[in-house]
Amino acid sequence: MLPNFRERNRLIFFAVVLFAVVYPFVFTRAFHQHIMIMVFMYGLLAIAWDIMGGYTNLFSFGQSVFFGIGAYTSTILFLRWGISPWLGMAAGGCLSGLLGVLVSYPTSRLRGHYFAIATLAFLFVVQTVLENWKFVGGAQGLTLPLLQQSSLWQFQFRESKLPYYYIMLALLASGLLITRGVINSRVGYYLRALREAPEVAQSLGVNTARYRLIAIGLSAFLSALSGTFYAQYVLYIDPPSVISLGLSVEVVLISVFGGSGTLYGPLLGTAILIPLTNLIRAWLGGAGKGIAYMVFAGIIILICVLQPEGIIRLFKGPRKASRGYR
Amino acid sequence: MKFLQVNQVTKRFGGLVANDKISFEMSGGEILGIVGPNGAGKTTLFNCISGFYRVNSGGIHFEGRDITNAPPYAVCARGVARTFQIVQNFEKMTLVENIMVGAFLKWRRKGKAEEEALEVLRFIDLLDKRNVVARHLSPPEKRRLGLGMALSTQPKLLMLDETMAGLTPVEIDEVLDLVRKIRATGVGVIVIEHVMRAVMTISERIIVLDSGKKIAEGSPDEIAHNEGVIRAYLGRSYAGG
Amino acid sequence: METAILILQLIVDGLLVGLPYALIAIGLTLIWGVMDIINFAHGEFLVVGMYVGYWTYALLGVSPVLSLPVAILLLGALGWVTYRYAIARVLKSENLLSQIVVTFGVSVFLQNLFLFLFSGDYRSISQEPWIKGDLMIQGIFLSIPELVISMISLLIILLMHLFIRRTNTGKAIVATALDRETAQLMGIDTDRMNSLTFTIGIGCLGVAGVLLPITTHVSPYSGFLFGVLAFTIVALGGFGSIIGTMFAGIMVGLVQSFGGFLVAPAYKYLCVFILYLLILGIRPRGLFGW
Amino acid sequence: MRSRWKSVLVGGLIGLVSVVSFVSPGWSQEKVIKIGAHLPLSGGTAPTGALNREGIDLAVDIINNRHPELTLPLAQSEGLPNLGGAKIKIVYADDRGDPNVAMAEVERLIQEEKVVAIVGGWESSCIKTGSQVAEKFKTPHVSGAGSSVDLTKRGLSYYFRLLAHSGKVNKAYFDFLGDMEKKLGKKYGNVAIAYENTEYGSVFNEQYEREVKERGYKSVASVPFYKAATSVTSEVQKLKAANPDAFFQIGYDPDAILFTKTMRTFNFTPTVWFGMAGYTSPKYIPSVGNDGNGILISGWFHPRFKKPVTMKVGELYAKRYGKEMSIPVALNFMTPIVIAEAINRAGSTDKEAIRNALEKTRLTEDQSIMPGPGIWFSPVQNPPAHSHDNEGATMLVIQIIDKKFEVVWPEKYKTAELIWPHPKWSEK
Repeated sequence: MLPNFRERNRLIFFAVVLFAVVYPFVFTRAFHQHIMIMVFMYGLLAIAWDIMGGYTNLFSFGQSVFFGIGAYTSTILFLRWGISPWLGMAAGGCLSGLLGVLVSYPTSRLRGHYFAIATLAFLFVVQTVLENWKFVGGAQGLTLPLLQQSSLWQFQFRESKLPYYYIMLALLASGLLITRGVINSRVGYYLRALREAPEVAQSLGVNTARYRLIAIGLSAFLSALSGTFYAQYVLYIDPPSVISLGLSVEVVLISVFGGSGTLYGPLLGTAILIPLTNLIRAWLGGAGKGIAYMVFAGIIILICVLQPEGIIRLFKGPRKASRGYR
Repeated sequence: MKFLQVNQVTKRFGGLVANDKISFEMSGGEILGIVGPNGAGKTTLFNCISGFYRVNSGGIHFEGRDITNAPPYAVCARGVARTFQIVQNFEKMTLVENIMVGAFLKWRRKGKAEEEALEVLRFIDLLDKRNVVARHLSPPEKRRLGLGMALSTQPKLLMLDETMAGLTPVEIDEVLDLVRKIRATGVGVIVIEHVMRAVMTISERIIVLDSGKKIAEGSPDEIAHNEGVIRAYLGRSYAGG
Repeated sequence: METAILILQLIVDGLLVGLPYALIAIGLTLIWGVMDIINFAHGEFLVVGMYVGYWTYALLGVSPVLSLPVAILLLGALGWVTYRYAIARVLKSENLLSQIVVTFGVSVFLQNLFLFLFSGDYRSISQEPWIKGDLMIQGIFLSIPELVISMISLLIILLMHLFIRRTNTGKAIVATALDRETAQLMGIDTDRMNSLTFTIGIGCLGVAGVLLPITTHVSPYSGFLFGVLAFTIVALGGFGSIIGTMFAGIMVGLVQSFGGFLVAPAYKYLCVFILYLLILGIRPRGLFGW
Repeated sequence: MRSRWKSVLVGGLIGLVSVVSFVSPGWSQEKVIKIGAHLPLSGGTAPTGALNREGIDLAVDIINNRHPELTLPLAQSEGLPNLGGAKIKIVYADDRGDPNVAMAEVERLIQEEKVVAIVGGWESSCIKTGSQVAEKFKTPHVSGAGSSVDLTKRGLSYYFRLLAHSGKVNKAYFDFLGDMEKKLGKKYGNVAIAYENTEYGSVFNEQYEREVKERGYKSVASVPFYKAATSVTSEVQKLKAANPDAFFQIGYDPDAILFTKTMRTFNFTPTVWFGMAGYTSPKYIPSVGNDGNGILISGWFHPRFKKPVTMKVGELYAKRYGKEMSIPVALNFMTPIVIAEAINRAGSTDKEAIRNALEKTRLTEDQSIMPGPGIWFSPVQNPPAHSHDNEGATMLVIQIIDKKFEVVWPEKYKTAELIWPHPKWSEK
């Protein structure tokens, strides 16, 4: 039974990649392209969150802080010193990773809900500081100037969304490959080990504190990439829209809905939820009073109660291993 | 220099003194048994050596290097591996993955680590269940897996915490053979055990602990006839006769 | 003399803010202590109480105090239903993430249900018939509604403390919180304890909820800030300890009041969260937790 | 059995997603000119969004049908005469008061609904992203709200604003204060401000600080506060300790109400109390009752201010919605009229033609319900000068007297006598 199960997965994987590449030529309408770009952006965020939440049980609400640091770093470097957003993206990633590690070090020893609440407090602190820090535009936010013509180096395109589409797709793909590489390497095994039984892992030579920080650093780095993309895509960032609990929580929902602690779970979650919310908002939003989000929440509760492991488990098929012990 | 030197190790939990100035030494490749009634401080001593507890006073040296209060992963990296009294494996991972976590200490690449892991599984006779998820193992198999995980870090000293508890006589003999096989590869072993028959047959030397103090040390025969030991185990009245 | 009054005023402000915070956090501390579940919908359940209080005033023209029993029963029932149909099933799955997400789903659902039923309006009780007016004692300014709410909060907290410490059910709840397996061995039906804790925990939100619209406004989004503050108070006070939560609530109130005045009003909540992060670094188990 | 049921659920979910995304709402093509409007129809400012919508609907009714008694453009005719009586149709989109939702919704209106122009937006941050997208797709965007100066300082060529920006709002306050100081021969030197810590509030504060510096006042306290805070006790304590002569408070109705209640508790009474935004919302006076008396508001509009066309439109609104016209209704009311007039003058629905027509718009005082000499736009200039800002926009100073809004300044439009200084809490 085992071999064709892996065949089926590879087939699905290629079908998805093909669909993603061809999609903008089939759906030429900007609104549909916008939805897919959001799917990719949230996809990268969900994967990044899952490295911490799914693989290391460090459930965090801080994802939008890393996203925000990415957005703000590249924007300020571009506005104040004219540095290309690409370099800004890299710098934002490293800064976000560094900050993630520095701040998480004391709190990463904490378990479960303590760590979650600490990240909530951390999110609130960063948002309040940004709102009152004039250098970064304070509450007024930062507006990126509209360039006259598109330019890759300045990361801004006027006519169509295609460049944005493929850049975000590339970022998502690289995020996926990096994560897959890490998960299947020594680090991945150590993370899964320290998730289940930290003491046992320590007794086998795993420096649990260091590997938690590696997971946090990587997660922060990938989230910052999405942040820079968002800044260049919307050309206006202010604290509430970039560093908000709403964004953090949306990422958590997507990842858990799809199935956390797996590689493709978060992606599946994004592929279902992001189009759904956008369509419901476009369809009912105009007339409805937030019905869209009520439907969204209802589905989440249903999924949690029916399928606590997340949707992806539905497609995993029978348990990989046979039951050795009767 | 000595293989393992433990001198004047003291560990207090608030008022309770779990280990009171315990000292002993080990030369390489030896099987040392540690026995004593419940609450004598055996597992505490284990946790002090393996870095899970911080020692209040005294020192621990392994192969001449000071490992007092070193973090557990550093102690393991030095070559001191341990199993746990309450067996804990990585439930959601397969057997080979469980062993690989330890193997990664010596071999960075995934391929080499997997190879070594399969080797260890053959050694502990669980190779056929390599892709089984640890949760589905029987208790004795889980304990053997625990042993395998400790072995996979290629230790020079292996500390076994009640590996024989709750096993049938046949299973106990299997474990004893395993320990002898390990000993044959030059690895030093410390065994904490309640099953007197097992510890008596396997150990070359035995230390007896009672309420935190070392009350006796010697060969299994000396210990069996030692006044203090009997009193500690069987209570005041018996010792009189 | 001037600064003495000012300090006294800030202390009073801190208490008047801190005690209601503590009352809100009581339910959370019990639920968290007993079931190890983050109840993300805690803020939204409070908003249910606030709307009950507001609509009693707006539709019937009477003081929300009259709606106290209704609010407590309604919220208790809501808590029981949430536990029975959502939490209990997810608890069995031991999947930490689903346990967190399910209460979060409830919070988003409730928020948008309020929006659908009552629109995004900010509503507050302006002409409260009974509890109104202000006091001035030796230079200290007090608003009577805030005073009344704080006193009621204190009363309920002490009642809860006695319930937990003195009654059998209370002790059973504590036992379940301390060690679920042993509690089961002692013949305690831990599932009933769970649903009881949820019912009581959410029920006592009714008390705070009903009275709050007198001093502040209620909107579908009011739950967020109260929720986050309650999390912090419980994490600071240590899980499951009623008295610990009370002191933590008062401390948060004082930090908000002094921080707001001495540092800057914009940073009043910031001071609370920075304090929390500092204490967490030193004593992860919280100040009074058991 | 259970797992089969679950895959059916998910299959159904994916099916729903794919079907829905291809069905695009297309209406039959009778003579209709579609204009898009993005407003906060859900979220925190939903009630104000709904009021905006009522104003726009009323304006469209006036354009599409004959209203001989009104001097507004296109009121006499049915629809747009130069385009064969084509009717205006508004397509609403809910931006939830969230800038990046506004961006997506405006794009959807332009690309999907194929609207020829965009009106609306309430929060400055939503208008900022909405107008940026409109600029990208070369679609005229006319906003009646959004007082932040930044909106017209970006040199955009497709964005037009009717509202006097917060620079003019502040100027009106200080002009009024200057008049009072001359009339009473007293100096109110110490000023303080409490502003909502958002884009709207901090831009307002910047203008305020510039006016204070230029006119030589002394700012004794500047207190940003957390929007929709649960309590403003420490804010009021800080302000009371500073003891200002003139106090400015900028924030939406929840904070306006909270500040009023807390100031009453701590018996804090500045000589002059200026309020913004929240104080004009219909929720404010019912919530605070007499406590609001004496507050001065720099308003863009007042339903009963002495202008014939405004009074008549006020009656029309009252007949249709059964309540008095409020500021959120009036602000975006003129936007569809300005666009329709431009389209009619351009004689075409080509976006570029509409843009050029808007640049040459010249409405007289009687052709607009807003105060001031009429509506015409400054040319596109590079920042910091303002592009497409309504030069004709002026402010009124309104005071809450006996729980009603009365115009007290400028003298020309006065509807009641000014109360001075701000009454003690005991007297209210």
